[in-house]
Amino acid sequence: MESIVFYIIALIMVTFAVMSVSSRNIMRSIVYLLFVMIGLSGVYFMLDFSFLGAVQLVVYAGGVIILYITSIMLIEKIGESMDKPKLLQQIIAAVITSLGAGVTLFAIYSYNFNMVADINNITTVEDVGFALLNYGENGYILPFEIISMLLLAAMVGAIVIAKSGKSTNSNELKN
Amino acid sequence: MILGVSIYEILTLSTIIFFIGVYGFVTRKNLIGMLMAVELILNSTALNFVAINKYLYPDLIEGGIFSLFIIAIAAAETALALAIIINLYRLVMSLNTDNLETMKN
Amino acid sequence: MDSSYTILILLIPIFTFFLLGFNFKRIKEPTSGIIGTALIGTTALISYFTAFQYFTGAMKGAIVDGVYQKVYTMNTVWIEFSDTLHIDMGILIDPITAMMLIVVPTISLMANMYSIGYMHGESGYTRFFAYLSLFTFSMLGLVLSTNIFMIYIFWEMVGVSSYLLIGYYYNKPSAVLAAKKAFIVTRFADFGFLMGILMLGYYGGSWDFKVLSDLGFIESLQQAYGAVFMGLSVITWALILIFMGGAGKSAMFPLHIWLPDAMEGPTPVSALIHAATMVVAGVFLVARLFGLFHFMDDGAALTVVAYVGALSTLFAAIIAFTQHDIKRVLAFSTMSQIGYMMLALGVSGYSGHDGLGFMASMFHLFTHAMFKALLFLGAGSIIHAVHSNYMQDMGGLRKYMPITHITFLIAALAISGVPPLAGFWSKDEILVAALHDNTLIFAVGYIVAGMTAFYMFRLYFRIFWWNEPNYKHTPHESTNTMTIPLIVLAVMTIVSGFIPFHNLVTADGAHIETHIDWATAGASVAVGLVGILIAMFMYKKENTISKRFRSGFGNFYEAAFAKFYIDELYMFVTKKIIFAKISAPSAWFDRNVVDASMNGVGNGTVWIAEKIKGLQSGKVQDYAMFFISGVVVIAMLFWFFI
Amino acid sequence: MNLDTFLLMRHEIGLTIIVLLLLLADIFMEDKKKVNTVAVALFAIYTAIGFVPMDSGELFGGMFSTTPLIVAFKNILNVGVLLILMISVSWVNKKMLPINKVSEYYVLMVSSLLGMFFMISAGNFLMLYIGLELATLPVAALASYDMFNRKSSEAGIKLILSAALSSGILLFGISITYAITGSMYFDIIAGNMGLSYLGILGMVMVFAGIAFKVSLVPFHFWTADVYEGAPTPVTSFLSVISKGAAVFVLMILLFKVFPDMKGIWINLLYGLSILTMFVGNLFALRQTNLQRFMAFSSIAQAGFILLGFLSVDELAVSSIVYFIAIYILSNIVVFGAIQAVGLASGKYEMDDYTGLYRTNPKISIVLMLGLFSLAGIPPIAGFFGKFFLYSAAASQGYYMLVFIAVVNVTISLYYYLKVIRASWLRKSDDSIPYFESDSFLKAGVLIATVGLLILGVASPYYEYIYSLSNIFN
Amino acid sequence: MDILSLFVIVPVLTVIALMFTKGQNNYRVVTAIGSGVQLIMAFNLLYQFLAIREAGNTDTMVFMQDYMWFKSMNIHYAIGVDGISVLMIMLTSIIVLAGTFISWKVDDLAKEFFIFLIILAAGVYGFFISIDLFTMFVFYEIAVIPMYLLIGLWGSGPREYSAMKLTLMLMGASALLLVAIFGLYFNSNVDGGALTFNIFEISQVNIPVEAQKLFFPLAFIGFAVIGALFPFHTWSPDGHASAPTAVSMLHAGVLMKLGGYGVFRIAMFLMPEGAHYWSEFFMILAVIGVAYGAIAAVSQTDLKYINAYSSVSHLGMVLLALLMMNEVAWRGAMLQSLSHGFITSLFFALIGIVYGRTHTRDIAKMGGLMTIMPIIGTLYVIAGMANLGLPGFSGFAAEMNIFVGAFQHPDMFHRIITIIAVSAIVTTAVYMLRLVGKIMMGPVMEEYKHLPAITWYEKAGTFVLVLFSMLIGIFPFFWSDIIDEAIKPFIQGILSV
Repeated sequence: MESIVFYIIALIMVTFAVMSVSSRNIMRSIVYLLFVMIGLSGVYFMLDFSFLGAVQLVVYAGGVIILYITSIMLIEKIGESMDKPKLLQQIIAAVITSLGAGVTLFAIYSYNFNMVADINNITTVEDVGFALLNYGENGYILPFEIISMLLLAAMVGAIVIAKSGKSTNSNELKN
Repeated sequence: MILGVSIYEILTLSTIIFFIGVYGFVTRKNLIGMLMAVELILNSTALNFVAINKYLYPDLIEGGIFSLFIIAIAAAETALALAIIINLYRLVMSLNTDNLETMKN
Repeated sequence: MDSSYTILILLIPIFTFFLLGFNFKRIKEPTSGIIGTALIGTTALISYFTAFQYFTGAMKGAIVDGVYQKVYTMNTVWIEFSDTLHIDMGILIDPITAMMLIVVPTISLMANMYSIGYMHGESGYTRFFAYLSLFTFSMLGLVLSTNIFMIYIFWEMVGVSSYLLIGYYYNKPSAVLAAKKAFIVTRFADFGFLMGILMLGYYGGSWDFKVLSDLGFIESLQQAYGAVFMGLSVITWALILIFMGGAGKSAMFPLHIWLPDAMEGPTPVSALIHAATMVVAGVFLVARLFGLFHFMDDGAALTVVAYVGALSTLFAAIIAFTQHDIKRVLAFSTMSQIGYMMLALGVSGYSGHDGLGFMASMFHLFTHAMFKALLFLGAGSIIHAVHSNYMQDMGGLRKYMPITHITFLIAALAISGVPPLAGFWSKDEILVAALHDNTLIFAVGYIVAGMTAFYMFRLYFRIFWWNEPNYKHTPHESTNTMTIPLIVLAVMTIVSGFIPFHNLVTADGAHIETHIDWATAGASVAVGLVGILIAMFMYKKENTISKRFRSGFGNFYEAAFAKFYIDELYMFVTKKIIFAKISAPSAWFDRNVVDASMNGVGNGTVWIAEKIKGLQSGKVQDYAMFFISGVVVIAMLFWFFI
Repeated sequence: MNLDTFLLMRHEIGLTIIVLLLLLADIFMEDKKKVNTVAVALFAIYTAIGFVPMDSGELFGGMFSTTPLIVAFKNILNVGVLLILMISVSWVNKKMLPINKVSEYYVLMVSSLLGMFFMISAGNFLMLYIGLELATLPVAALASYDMFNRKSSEAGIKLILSAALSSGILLFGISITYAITGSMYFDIIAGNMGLSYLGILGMVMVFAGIAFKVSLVPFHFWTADVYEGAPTPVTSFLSVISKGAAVFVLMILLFKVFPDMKGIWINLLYGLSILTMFVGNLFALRQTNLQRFMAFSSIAQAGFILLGFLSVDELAVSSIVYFIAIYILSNIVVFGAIQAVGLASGKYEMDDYTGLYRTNPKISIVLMLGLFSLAGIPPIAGFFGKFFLYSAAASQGYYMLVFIAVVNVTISLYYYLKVIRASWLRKSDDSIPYFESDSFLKAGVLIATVGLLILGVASPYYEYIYSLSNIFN
Repeated sequence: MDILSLFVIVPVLTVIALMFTKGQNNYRVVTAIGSGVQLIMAFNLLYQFLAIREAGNTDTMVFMQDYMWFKSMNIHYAIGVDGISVLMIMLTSIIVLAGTFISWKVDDLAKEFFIFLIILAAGVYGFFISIDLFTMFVFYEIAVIPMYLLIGLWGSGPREYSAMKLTLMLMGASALLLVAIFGLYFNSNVDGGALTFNIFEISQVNIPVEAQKLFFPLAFIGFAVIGALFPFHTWSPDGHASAPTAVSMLHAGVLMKLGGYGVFRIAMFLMPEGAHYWSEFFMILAVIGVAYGAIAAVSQTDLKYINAYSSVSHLGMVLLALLMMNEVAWRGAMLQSLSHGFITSLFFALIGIVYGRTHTRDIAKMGGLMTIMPIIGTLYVIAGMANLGLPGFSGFAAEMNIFVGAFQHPDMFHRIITIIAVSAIVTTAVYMLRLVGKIMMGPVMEEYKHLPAITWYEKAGTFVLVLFSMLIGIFPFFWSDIIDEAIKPFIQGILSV
């Protein structure tokens, strides 16, 4: 039963992923991407990692996708369809990516994973929180702190880039 | 872990999504489109971590935490990238990558 | 008596050279000429003294048991290659050296003195005397050498002096060419010489003349080396190569081509270098190594010498018939006479009466030096007077230039072998020696004797009789500085035939008995007289006999006039083959193949760089494609390592 | 955990403080021009403190580790960044002061350095990844910092997109190592990878992720475009600091994390070093824009660095670290000169440098020394750096590779000489007129130049690094 | 301070002094003083060397100094000299001084010119005093690089191209050399000792024959390229043609000697088996260089090209002699190095002097200069004569040693090689006389009638070279004694194989 659900989700994800990267309408593309993300959070839920599933939903459905849409609206080209890539490029890309996928899958299947038959391994928020705030072995407080620096830096960067400064010299535009 | 589904299936899924992302990255002629392909790539790896964690090494939640960080960083990255894209758009009035070839060879 | 004063023979000329050479702007005419003459005169005196001491036995070790020895008055190692192989610098005196010590300074002194007047008004007056001193130094060094490498060294120096003197009128292209030609041709010959020296050194183990002329040593060499190539031993081949050097300097066929052109130099130079001294260096060299030449492989190398000499003498005589430039006639005459000397050496035995050829050759060398220098100086005097080298511009000069006329006549008679002049005695000995040894060579020598008389008197009559052309300036006799040498040499020409050479200069140093073989002598005098008479018949008065003869010989005449096209052959080989087919292609090859391939490496790199520039397309997508393919390909590649 | 051990993170703490202080300065200081001085001064103090000796140790359960070598390396990077900040000042003043983006520049650069430090000190893939991202993202912002310059924006977007892809691949690789070994701690992974198809794929993916930052062929394509478009100080930061840190990380990864795959990555490095040197050099040959030219030059240099890896011993470590130190100085000298000329005249093309020596001799001399150092001409330090790299390769018998490398040096000499040719050999009527740079820039370039002249000939520095280089136990 | 390091320090000090000098005249005075001091030092060294030998010191190398440099790799700054190095240093100092005088009138960027010239000299000195491979290599490159700027900046004709080609080819050669040095270094512990770059320590080690076979050609070519080994000589004509006078002098006179010296001191000495294994192959290349350089010189029309090809020929002789591997030939090689140094730099000085007046180097466009400039003309003839091996000049003594040495091998191969080499004396005569005949002799050309006479500094520069060429030519035994003694320890190694 679970497996069937998984396969359905997987099918949906793959389909929407393909549509997302091939649709020529950028808005639709974003929506397809959203479906993939939701599907992914579904997988997380199925893997008994509901916290991550929730995060995935919140961050992507609630954050990133909105960010994209906002950006596109800023650019005011919602309806415009994207240029179609050249056929040759598509073919080469398809060949290379399928080769890559094939190679990766071959590698995966050739490896004999030692699966642990632990069915009821539910990761709770508590577990996550404990791990994140632990500063010993397998504790993640340091990365957790650093990521704040990262977000700060990204924020500063994004702001400084996006905020419109006044150019003193219009000639510089030409460079 | 999902009953009846082995690690291989999940890894297959993530691999496929990953390479779909790569395909998108390679074929998209629109900057935002490429960025979305990147999202696919990053998310597929996040799925990898979680699946491996759950199926193979469930004692610790290293993979799960890792996925969390991936999501956070991907978001930051997206924000920054979009900022740059917007700035670029202001200069070029286009998102088409064909307009990004002033520097080559 | 201590003989170390002999070093002065070398030091004074080189000092003169530096004195004049370094101050050639400050010392003016005629001071430099006088200085040069005076110093060379001093050298000459010391040389005479040395020769006198040697021949009288006053020099320590000069005569042992009545045999003249090789005396080293000094010898010091200059470059040492091994214990036995080293280049020494020293002074060797033996009969032929002593003889040369008379010839060289005498002629040099005469040339110097003559030049004081002859070179009057030339821009490089001092330079000329400096060069002359350099030449004298080199030539004396050559004859005094104690080992063959030292000879080679001075051989080269002589070559350079000759080059400088031929090219004395360096603004004249023909002089420059002639100088160049002389140097290069002799240099080519020296290549053989050097190889010969190297072979001799390697296989013989010594370069020292005392060793090389030691009969026991020669015997051991003869036994040590069998035939290696064309039936001859390495030593013989070495000697042939050494003879090649000698042939080059002595203008033997086919290396003679430089000599006629060398007449571009001032006439005293022609007299000194290209008639009397330098050109006999080859003869001297063979004489110096006579023991080796004679004993190795039963004189195989000597046979070569004989035939080359015979060929040259005939060849030159034929050409001399046809030339109009009086200096060229004399040049070919010189070549012919040197051929005589070579021939004489070639037919000579080693000791006793068999060694007559050697003695005769040296004798002829001596006498020839005197009369040939006289002829050249006379020619110089004539040229000075009429401002032309060509006999067409001459005639009837006997009235204007009596001294020149008489001295020239004496010399011409001497070279024609008319007794009792010097040439008669030496030439006679040569013919006797040749008759003893080889009839063919004798025949050549005999014929050439007649031919010599003919062409010399052709010259004589054409210059001093014939009809007077219209001289622009009336010719007049030359100044005293020029006529005195003529007279001195004329006297020498008359008396030198009576020097008892057989007592002084022989191959083994011992006395030999000679007597005039009147059968041969009479025949040779007869043929000489016939030659003279024919010449008189043809050239005493202006007539057309010679023209008719000329047309009678037709192509042969043309060929002889063109020196049998040997020059053209050389020119063809050098210009058309060496320059055009080797050198220019080499230069081209260097630029367009070697260099181009080096450049090609660079250009190829740039070309590749240009071809691959498209990879960096400026598209992030393409970059990503490479990225992914890179990962996939690398991973797959290394799967093979498992 | 107490304060002493916490101070093992002295460098990182210092950087964090600087970031915060700079943000405060931005808020409270009216005269933005002074922010420059503050930033440089703060960083200088911090750099000086960094030289205080420090023990090795681990923090946060192995997440963070430090050794004297790492400290030394961080100090090298500190000095490099300090010099870059010094040569940035005039650019910031001229271009960024009018649009009021002064302090952010320093914040971003320092945060990026912070990311690198975490990356270097990482004991866990997560730290590595976060450090990598922290190092990359601010640089992407910096690359597009010159926001009215289209090239700058292009550079930024190309950098961030390529970086995202590469970090995706890196992550995939990490997930594979995680799948095989069950941990993300380096010491656990080490020796547990074994040899399998999957393991190799994972290793190659991780390698590619780092190689991207090192600009190894075929992961180098972004380099040229980004270097060309980015503002000069940012380019110099990218080319030396960013690359240097990445090389160090690559070294730690290969030597300490994947030692059991040595047989594979040795060959990989062998091949890639040849490829990288040739591609870098061949592309550099035909460049005319100096920044782009330097990009390919730096790719080629990365190829040389790989030679050092091959011996996998102390010599390898010391030669790499030493080379990076010298490479940093050389590149800073060159970029300093480019920056000075670019600011004074707005010219970045090689031809514009024609006759530079006659108008600006000092900058030409400095430029020449820098380029000679890059080309590896003694007695300038670059030669010694390269020499030890070759030694490392040769010590394992890779003579052929050394030969190829030296042939590449010859090729590289050609294009370095092209710049010198323009500035020294040629005359021009409209060469760049005499200009005077500001004192920060002068001082920065001068220090770097003096460093170049001293560091090679004076051996103690190398010996010091060598004494720290035992990382194999 | 040790007597040898001064040879590096004094030039460096000169450079520093130059940096702080102002004024056109002061530059050259400072340089002249600096190079004068070097000359004095060189002769002092020669004197001290002879004195120490006189006192019975028979060490291979004297005045040795050894400072640890990079301890971890056992790199030393190790210096020392034997007779050959002393002579080479003397040659260098003379040519540097002569070059300074010849460059008296350099006006464009004179300061820089002299600085680079002196740096070059410092590199050369350093090379000659080094007995550590690393040190040697460092100095080698220091000597090569200033050439680029010297030719490129002060040269003529296609100077940029020539300078680039020269630099790249020499650097490419040093690539091979570097590999060989590594090969020696990493094989220097096969007998159980420590890895070392020291030449004498390596010479004690039995480097495996296979390694020698591999690295000998690398070391040989590495050095021989700068010694103009065919077919890697093509940088030389172009480089010479474009170089300013003093640089041509230094280059042909000193820098190209690095090749023969290096081959002798490193390739031959450290890898005797390799030398024997490869000798015939390289002998063929060397003899091609000898013959071909001379032949190619015959049809050149540019003064400098003629001389450059002549150098190819003469230096081919050096390499050939080295490959003959016997004492006489080696002595000849060393003498030839010295001799060629003096003669060729004299030649280039004269070419510079002529070119400075006529502004052409095309021999077809010149003629009769002897009449106008008798001293220069005479010097030119002297140089020509010296070049074609006239006795009394150094070339003769050198070539005779080489020929006699080359003749010591009685097999057919060596014989043929020797004959070809000897034949070059004829070809040399051909091009030298052609050259002298064309430009110095012949009719006076109208446009050159008023060319100025030789100046004092030109005299100073050229006379000293003539003097030394004659000193070697007339007293070869003095020099060959010094050389013989130095060669002995080296020849023993190669003969014992």
